[in-house]
Amino acid sequence: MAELLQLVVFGLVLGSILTLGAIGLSLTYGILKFAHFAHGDFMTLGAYFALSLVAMAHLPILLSIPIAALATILVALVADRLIYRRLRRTRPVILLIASVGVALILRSAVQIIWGPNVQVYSPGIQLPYVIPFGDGAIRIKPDHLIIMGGALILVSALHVFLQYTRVGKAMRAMSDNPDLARVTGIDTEKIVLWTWGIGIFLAAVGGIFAGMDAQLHPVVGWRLLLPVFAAAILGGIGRPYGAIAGGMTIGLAQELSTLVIDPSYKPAVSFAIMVLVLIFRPRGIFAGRST
Amino acid sequence: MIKVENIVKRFGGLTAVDGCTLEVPAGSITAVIGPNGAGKTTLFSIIAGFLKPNEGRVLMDGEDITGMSPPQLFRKGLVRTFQIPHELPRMTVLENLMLVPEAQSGERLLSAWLSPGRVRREEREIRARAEEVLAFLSLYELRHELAGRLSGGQKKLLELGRTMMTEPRVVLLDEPAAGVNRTLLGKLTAAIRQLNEERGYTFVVIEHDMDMIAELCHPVIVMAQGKVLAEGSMDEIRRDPEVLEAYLGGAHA
Amino acid sequence: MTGGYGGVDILQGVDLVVEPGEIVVIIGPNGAGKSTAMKAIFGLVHLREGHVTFDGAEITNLQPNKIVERGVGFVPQSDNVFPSLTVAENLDMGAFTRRDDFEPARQKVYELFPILRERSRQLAGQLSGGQRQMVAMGRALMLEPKLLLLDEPTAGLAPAVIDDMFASIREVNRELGVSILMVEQNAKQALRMAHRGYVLAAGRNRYDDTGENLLANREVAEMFLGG
Amino acid sequence: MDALLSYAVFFVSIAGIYAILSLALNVQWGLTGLFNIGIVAFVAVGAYTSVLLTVEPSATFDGGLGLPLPVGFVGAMVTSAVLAFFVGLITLNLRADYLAIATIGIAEIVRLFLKNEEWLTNGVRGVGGVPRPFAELGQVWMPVAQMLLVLVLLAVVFFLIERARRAPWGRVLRAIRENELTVLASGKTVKAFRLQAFVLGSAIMGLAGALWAHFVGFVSPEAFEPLQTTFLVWVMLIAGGSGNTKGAVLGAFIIWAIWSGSQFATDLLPPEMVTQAGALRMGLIGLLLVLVLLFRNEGLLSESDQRRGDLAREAREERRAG
Repeated sequence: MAELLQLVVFGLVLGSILTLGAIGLSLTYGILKFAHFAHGDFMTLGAYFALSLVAMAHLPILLSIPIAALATILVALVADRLIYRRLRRTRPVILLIASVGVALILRSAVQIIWGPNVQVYSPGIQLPYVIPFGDGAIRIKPDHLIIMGGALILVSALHVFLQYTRVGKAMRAMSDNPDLARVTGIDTEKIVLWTWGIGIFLAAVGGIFAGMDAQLHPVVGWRLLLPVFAAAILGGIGRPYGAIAGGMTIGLAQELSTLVIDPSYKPAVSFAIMVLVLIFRPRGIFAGRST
Repeated sequence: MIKVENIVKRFGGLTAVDGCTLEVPAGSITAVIGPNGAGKTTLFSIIAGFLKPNEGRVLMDGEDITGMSPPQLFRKGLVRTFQIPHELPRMTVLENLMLVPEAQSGERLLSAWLSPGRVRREEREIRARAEEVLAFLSLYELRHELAGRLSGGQKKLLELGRTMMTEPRVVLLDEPAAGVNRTLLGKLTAAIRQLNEERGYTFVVIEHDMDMIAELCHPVIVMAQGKVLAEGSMDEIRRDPEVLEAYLGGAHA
Repeated sequence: MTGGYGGVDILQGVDLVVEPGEIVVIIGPNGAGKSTAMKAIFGLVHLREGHVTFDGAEITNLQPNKIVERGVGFVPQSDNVFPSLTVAENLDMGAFTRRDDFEPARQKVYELFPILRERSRQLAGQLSGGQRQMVAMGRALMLEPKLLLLDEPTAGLAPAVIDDMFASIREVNRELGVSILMVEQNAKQALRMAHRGYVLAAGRNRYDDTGENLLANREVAEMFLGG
Repeated sequence: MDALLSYAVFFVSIAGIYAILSLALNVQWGLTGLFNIGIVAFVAVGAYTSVLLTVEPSATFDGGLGLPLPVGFVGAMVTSAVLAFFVGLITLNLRADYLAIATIGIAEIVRLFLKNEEWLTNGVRGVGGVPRPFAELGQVWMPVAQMLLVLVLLAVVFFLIERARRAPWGRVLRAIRENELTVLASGKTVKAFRLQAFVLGSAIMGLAGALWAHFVGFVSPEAFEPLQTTFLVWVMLIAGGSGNTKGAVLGAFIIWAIWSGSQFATDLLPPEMVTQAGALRMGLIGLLLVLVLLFRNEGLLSESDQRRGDLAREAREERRAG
């Protein structure tokens, strides 16, 4: 029983990270109408920006998170200005290929600047809280609490933003129907910038959390891209709320799967779920009602 | 020939076709008219297999063809055109037509690789047929032009040409005359009549050009609000007060 | 106005005038270019020749959001609400460019369409066709436009709802003083309420006259059925 | 043999294998618009299939049947084709981005499989002693013969794809890319054609994998980097001109020249930078991809150029016949 709960904890931690990635992916997909394959590498970039702040500027990690995420947004806006915006009038699939190019450039830059080796935010081992449970015990590291709590705060903040602010509502409107948004007088270019800002902010935080959960390496985000996509698809891509449910489901499924299958195939679980969704509910399990 | 029984099609909350029943006699040129939003194009898409109805059946020669895929129906001799021309813009006019004939051996990879001679012979025949069709439609001079460069009216003719590349039994024409100028229109009408009389194609035509319908079609079926409102010759239809009301939208006022 | 899509001139020299406070209806057989004319005014169809002026200023081929800012609202024929937004949020979107307090505008819309107040927290995607049409019109009214363009506001609605819709349009015109230019299939009802009407056919003006005169004109009626 | 010459032989062999891959992707993306970014999966499956069929039996793992080389090559194509068939069956009627992400997933699963199923693949240790074609010719002539083998296979693949492209088969594929509904209304089963293109392309990728494995003589899961396999091939096809068969080959040779040239350049870096060389080259690939899309998205030889050529030739034939 304790073992199961321990896996649930791990699953929720992973789910938090995936959720942050999947929300951004879903937002950019809904509003810019293309699958942003560089999303994982923006997660990586955010994680490494935070590393510099922690290791070189000796900032505490919690303070580094927002600064690193803002820096990542800047990079994304530059990529948008130089590359994506010029291709927005072409077919979405061209944007997709371009985003693969951006992904490679980012990963290359990360590796050149920070080196190819595995790194950590803080050396030494964090002592976990041990909660006795039944015949065993559940171990939770302080970082795990930060990750889950942080994700919860961000998701709530996003909810407030989307539900109650002018720009948030306009984002949902544009995701519903970009042509109507234009006719209504919404400044669509401005909404695009906001979309990048929010999507990449969440991605960067997700990347930092991934680095806190385990280690940093230049493909940390790329490796997360598949489960992040799976989460977004599961939730019905283009629907940020679905992405939350999708992220948690994939996170839990991946960790719990180790009870029945060889742990080395853990990454395949998200793929298997995604394939099942694509076959049976291509619009997503949590897509809910739509028109 | 074609029997539509009690077809219902809903899109979300909107009922586009609402219990439509009609019959297309073999060898006829049947018109389906009605105000915008009457459900004509939706009905066409259902007959041609592009949409599945929520209720009802479509019969062709007594056989239930509801829910069959467009390629299956094509093989049974039922073809359709689109209201907005669906040409292949970056392919030539000739290629647009040469695509159509079924069971081309060159469409199978193995034959394409192993029996190029046979493929070439077939291609020559198909090309000759396509050129004949283009000559018939007065598009021959444009055969090497990219289809995307044609005028709206010429694209309409190309749509019709597509149906002539097989030996169809029923052709569904969705607004063949819209956007076609007077000269081309005369040609189009003549072409439809000739195909009907000489080759025995049955036509079902959605059209708003009442003169063309009066000249060409019998019977005329009027749809409104997803149902059949009236049926008869164009003269009878014109005299039907209900039909006029439907067009002017006063029926319920 | 002359113009259309992809090089095909659907409009071939159409002239339309809407005076302040008027309801003007465009009717005509299908394919006459009515909707295209409407879209051309709103900058959604590129005009090759001709001009659109509003309050004396040239707005030909301007971006839609610039035209909205000048006080022209547009209600497209279909897909005209944001289905995953609530009714209230749909109305907010109409006021996106407004920085001032638009609560009075919202109250006016609710007075006009009381059902929207009741349903204000419901998702627009769950509304009936008639209610959606009200949301769409309400959204366009949030900017308190001087001119409202309506593209077949009664298309696909049930007969009883159509009557309500026409009543609402008249009220918008009378109570709020908004000029209205609409394309309409239900020619009779629309003409009965309109100050003036235009009949288009094949991308050209065929008749223009007061609504009553057009109603009385046999030729107009017959045009729809040819012959 | 002169070092330069032997490098040239090596260069042509590898570039030739990439050209085969680029042609394969051209069938999928260039002709049909199928977005496969899991090329590495089909290459790896082909490579491993051929290796396991042909290496001598070993004590450490069950693979290794010691069959003749041609059996390995055919086996490689069949396994990759079967894999592609199932992937295609699931994803081909969905949107392009779903196929893209599904192919990434397949690549990931193939990697995990090769790494973990030690009984079959010897795991991360890889499989050595892979039989090399023409080994009996000796150190001097073997590479030349291998190069010729690559070139002959490249020519065969080129010929087959070119013939299929010009045949009605290719016409249906282009038509599907232009407007699926028209093709449906013309009575063609769109999905079957997509599946054929996907399976054919993947089978050729499997063949290229087998060629590569027997050329190098060693396979391991780490040898199949998505970067070098998948993305390099993408850049080759896009730069060369997707949809244009000649462009696919030209792109492969040019990009391979840049890629291997960049190795010379990074070799000149000071030693402390050497570990970063791979990263620099990855950035280069990304940059090339983006630049081509921004400034020459038709590629060096565009599809429309080739179509114009086809039409001119048809017109000549027409004149000769008439």
